[in-house]
Amino acid sequence: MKKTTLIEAITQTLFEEMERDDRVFLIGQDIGLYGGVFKATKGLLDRFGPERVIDSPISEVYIAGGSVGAAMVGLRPIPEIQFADFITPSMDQIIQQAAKLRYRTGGQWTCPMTIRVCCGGDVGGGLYHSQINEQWFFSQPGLQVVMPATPYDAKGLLKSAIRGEDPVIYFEHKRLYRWVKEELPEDDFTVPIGKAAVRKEGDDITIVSYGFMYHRSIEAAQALEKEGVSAEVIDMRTISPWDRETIYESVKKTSKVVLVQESSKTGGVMGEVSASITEEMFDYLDAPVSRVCGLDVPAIPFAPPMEHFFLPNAEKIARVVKKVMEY
Amino acid sequence: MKKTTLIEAITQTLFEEMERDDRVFLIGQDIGLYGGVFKATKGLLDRFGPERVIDSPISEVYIAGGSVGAAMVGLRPIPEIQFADFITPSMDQIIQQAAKLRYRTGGQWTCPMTIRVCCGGDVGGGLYHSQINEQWFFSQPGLQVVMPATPYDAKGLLKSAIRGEDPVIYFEHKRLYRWVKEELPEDDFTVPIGKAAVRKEGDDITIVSYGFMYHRSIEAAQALEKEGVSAEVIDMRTISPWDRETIYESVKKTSKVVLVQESSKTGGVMGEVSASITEEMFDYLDAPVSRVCGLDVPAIPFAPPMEHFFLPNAEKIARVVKKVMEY
Amino acid sequence: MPATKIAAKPSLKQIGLSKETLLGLYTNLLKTRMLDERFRKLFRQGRFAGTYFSAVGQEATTVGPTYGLRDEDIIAPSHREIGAAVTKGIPLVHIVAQIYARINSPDKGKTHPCHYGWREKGFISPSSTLAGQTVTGTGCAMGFQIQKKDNVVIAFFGEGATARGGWHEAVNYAGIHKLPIIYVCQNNLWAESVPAHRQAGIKDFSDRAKAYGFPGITIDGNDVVLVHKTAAKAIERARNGEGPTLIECKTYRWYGHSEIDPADYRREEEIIEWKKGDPIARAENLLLDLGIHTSKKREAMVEQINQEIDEAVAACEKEKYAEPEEAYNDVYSENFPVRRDDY
Amino acid sequence: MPATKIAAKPSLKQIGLSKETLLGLYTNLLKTRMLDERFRKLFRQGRFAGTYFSAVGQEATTVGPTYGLRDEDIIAPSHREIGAAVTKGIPLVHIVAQIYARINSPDKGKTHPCHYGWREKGFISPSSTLAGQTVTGTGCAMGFQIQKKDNVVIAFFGEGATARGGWHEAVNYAGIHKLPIIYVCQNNLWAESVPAHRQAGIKDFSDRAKAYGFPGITIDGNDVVLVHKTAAKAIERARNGEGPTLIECKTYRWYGHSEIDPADYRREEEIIEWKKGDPIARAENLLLDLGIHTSKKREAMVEQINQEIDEAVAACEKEKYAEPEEAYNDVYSENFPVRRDDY
Ligand SMILES: Cc1ncc(C[n+]2csc(CCOP(=O)(O)OP(=O)(O)O)c2C)c(N)n1
Ligand SMILES: Cc1ncc(C[n+]2csc(CCOP(=O)(O)OP(=O)(O)O)c2C)c(N)n1
Ligand SMILES: [Mg+2]
Ligand SMILES: [Mg+2]
Repeated sequence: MKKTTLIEAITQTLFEEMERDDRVFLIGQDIGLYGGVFKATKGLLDRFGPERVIDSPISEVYIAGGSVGAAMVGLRPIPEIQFADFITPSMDQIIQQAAKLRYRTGGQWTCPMTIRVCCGGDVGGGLYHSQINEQWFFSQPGLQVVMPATPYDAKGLLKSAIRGEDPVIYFEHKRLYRWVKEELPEDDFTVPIGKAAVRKEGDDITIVSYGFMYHRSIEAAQALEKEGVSAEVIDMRTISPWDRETIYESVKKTSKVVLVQESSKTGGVMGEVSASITEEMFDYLDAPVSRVCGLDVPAIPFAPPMEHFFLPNAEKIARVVKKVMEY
Repeated sequence: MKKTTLIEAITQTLFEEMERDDRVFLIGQDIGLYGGVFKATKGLLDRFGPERVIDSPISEVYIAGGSVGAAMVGLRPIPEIQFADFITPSMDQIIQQAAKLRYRTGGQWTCPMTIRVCCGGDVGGGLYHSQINEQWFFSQPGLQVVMPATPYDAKGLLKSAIRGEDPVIYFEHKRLYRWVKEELPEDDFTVPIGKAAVRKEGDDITIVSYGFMYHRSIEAAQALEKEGVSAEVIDMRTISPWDRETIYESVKKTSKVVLVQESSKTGGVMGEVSASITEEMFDYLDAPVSRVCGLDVPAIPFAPPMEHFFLPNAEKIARVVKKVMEY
Repeated sequence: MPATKIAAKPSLKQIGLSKETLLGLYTNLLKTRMLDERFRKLFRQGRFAGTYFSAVGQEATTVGPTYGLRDEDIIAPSHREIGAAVTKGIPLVHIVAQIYARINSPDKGKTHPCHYGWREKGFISPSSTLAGQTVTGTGCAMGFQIQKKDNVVIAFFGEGATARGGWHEAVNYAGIHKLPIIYVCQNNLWAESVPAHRQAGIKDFSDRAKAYGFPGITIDGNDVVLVHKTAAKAIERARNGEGPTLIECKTYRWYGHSEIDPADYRREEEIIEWKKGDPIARAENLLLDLGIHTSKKREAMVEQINQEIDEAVAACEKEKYAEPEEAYNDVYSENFPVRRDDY
Repeated sequence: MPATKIAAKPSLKQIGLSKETLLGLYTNLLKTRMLDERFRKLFRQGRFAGTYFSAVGQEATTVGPTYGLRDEDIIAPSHREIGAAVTKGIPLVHIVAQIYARINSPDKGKTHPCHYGWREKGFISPSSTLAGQTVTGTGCAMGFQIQKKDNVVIAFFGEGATARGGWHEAVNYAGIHKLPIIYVCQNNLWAESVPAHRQAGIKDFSDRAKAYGFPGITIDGNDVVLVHKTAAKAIERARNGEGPTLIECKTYRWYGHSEIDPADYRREEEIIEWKKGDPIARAENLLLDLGIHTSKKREAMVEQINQEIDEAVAACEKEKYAEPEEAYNDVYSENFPVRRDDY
């Protein structure tokens, strides 16, 4: 059977969901005629017309906030932010409107919308085309945040997001768009929001990550296997609300944890994961919960040597795992 | 000697620094004629004129971003964001410009500016007049973030921020404006950015917090003292870059830690503090690092019973401390 | 209430509105004014928490556009739209309950006073971020357009809020797509303590529409007939797919920005001058001149409204606040419980 | 290069610019064009990483306003201002080094191609957030005003960027305070794949100035003389404290949005039509007609520029990237070391 790339899985899903539910529409820069800067929305304008595939002006505030309004009157908007670096102007609408709408109206109004955000480094994007910024949304109750690492999850999570009743930030790591491929079932399927996946079982140590870093983690785990270290690898998939149970179960088994995150260390998602593990699973821990993260610098620098230095990779992960194993 | 409130300390400092250095100027909503919605800038327009005390339009993007530009040509702007709830529109300029200016220009340009942000709950402000949102800035290298809990620190940190060479987010907790008072030295003094304060020594457990929560923590510690628990209380003062040394020293002594934070738990500053302690001080820990935080809901609700339920207080802190002590 | 007499007696035909409409507008004006003054009094008595933003003096700018809208049409308000809340038909007891933050408020006490909202009547409970609802309201209009409905949105905001970037992005978008929305700028000359000329380099805020390619018009915002007719025309345009209109209503708030603001940044004469143009008195005199109203009828109306307000206030004062645990509700849809800690 | 001949021969006096200025403008145009075409070629050869945003076809809109500025005046650019970089006097080797992200680039390779910046010449290394420098650039102008300096700022942006909220907030502020800034909108009819009429409900983007109370003017952006003279007048106004001007230059980018964009969303005829109005050829013909230029001189100039470019490219290709650890520098001032982990 034909293998589907992560970006193809996204395009397929948009087709299917727009076909299924005419409340679904897209709005974003260059998503129509151009089919998106990475071609994720290719063909959709032709199929669904300019009223459901809207090429917006360069107005990130409106792309996010206008979608909130459309959701309020019964639609299912899928706004696209072209690069996560340009989501900062949308923060006001995402944080103050989307995340708080249900709450501030006492549940009268809801905001079922899926903000697609293209993100991530290792693509030579430099300071302003490599950001993720997931931690801002992670720390905002009322929002859900997902980041698929595989085509299957890309499709399944996107369907769940579109069909759900809550605002979801759906991060698409551009490094993965065409790099990961797999066969997908013909039938309709979803992947539930809020559930992590144990991708590889192991007994000695648990490695937790998401998105691009999941792939670096599994590479590390495979290398470690040869050196006799049996690592369990968990892909969080959903960043918020995150799946404590699955991670805790693994910790019970391995008693050792390494957390991997592409974004800068300080204030990142894995800080919370680590803190929660310590708080709730202290008795099970045999070694300090350790993290491998992006550098604590303002963003991913452009020149290739600096970019690679910034990013976690399999070697760095393996080194930290071994340090923890030796603890 | 006369006691100075926290807000008076701020006003005094602005006077002194504007007197000392004519590169310093203020820009913000209602800061001139009106003297600020809490009167923090009272009298400054009269003294320094409308070119150095600028009543801005309702333009949070410009207040922050225009200040970056002014800093680039040699000034020392002190923009004010009237409520932290309204800093979301400024995020783009703070994150993409202020925090990255030095980095992206290879050090050619710097951004010495101090963004004063009025923040915090327990004042009946509801969803949109109680926010802090410090975690967003905490997770952005290139920014410095401070939050004084005392008039002395309010003055000393503000001076350091204004005189420094980096962009600083200076959080003023409105609950503390008129509540805390103390005598201040006549002479010029500063409090260094990046240094925490051990406010109360203790042997049994370390309580770490900042801002308004420092006061709730010390209340708890005093109550605990009577029950025979000797708590060391640390006021972080600077949130970024945070003072790991001081906290680690205390952990070495007490081996038990409770972290207190007003903002929602998930993704908050104390997650990082906890994770770092675990990562670097694991051997010293006798109990799980535990947190007392605001609820994981979209913001502080308005009705008084819900607001109080949201916020950590001395009783909640004491209960968690005792739980950790019994561990 | 003082009022300026109009020289020549007008006729209903000249006015171009039915008796019923004129009385409807007037009733809503009066009700809004009385409710607003009552809230001010109750706030001073410490009967509810938080703060209160009075719109006394500005009633015609919110009642005028709102009167006659359909239930499914949407109001995207800011903080000074009590007149729109009353006119759109949010039950009085909900309005009072919102101010009192009681459990019987549609928001269950979650958000702060003057943030009225009731979905049944298409009234958005606003965020406090100025022009926030200009953006989401424009999105509602985009939604109506996509759904091919002939509903409209009225987005209200102060002149100060037009300086916000989000305002620009939304209004620009509406201009491109000819969305069914009416932007009503309540220009009360001040944004808190900052005068309009420090908010923009223009005199008439309707000039902003020139940047977006749709009509902008500046009118006397204290003339409820003019406001209603101007808005009605814009609403018709919008329903017909002809796009948005920006209506700037020049008006004035009589009191402080909120009840804790002494508003001493304004000259006394300015206030006196504007009070002379009281929109309620003007409407009343018009009705008297038209012979469709009498001072006796007025007394009866006042009495009746007072009674309604008394009852609503009494009902709300008896109500409880929601239980503290209510704070955990309305975060996500059912399947996603909130993380809880037991402290 | 093709060119349209002008009927009647003009005189220097009619033009109203000195021979020196005309030659200066022309030299910068030519240099910009040649450098830009070289970068396109080098990119296709894979000689540098990232991407490249060509401004071929738009040179007059950036060279014109920049020519004659003082070193302390500031350019707040976007991504298509190679012409301003060349004209403001960033050394060629710095420009090339920036594109190559080498250690000898002023940014040490930290930010991505086409983000030129050199403080000595008042050229801001931009963020990629569109209209970002409209905001910070306006702040620079505010700084000059506070310092009572008579320097000016020129902020460049595409027509697409004017839809951004930050753009509005900045320009509105400049209007209130009459800041010394010139806003130059390079309207090249497209924002990536989206045509101008989907970016705004207006035809002339200079109409946006009407919302802010200062002059806006739309001109032929491929006529370097007109662009330079219009900008010079605006610069003088600004230096005299008379406030900002918005100049919309209608122009066209010949190639894709970036070098990886086939730009197949545009009609072939549109491209051909615009190429006929090539700003370099037009300037050249003018100079020939004025008798201050010859094709022989041109050849010499081309040769000389080519040689300069060759040298700069050779120098940069020999240079190294900064060491990986350079990533840790320039985060804070000296006293604040970055948190490091040893993985
Ligand atoms: C984004 C944002 N910034 C600041 C505030 C604080 N604030 C509340 S009302 C107000 C003045 C509003 O002026 P205007 O828009 O003219 O409305 P008015 O109060 O005059 O009705 C300000 C600054 C806010 N609510 N939102
Ligand atoms: C805030 C923001 N949103 C989106 C982008 C991605 N982007 C880069 S250039 C561009 C089009 C810009 O159009 P215009 O302003 O007309 O300039 P031009 O490219 O035509 O010179 C877009 C959408 C960006 N850089 N910044
Ligand atoms: Mg106003
Ligand atoms: Mg363009």
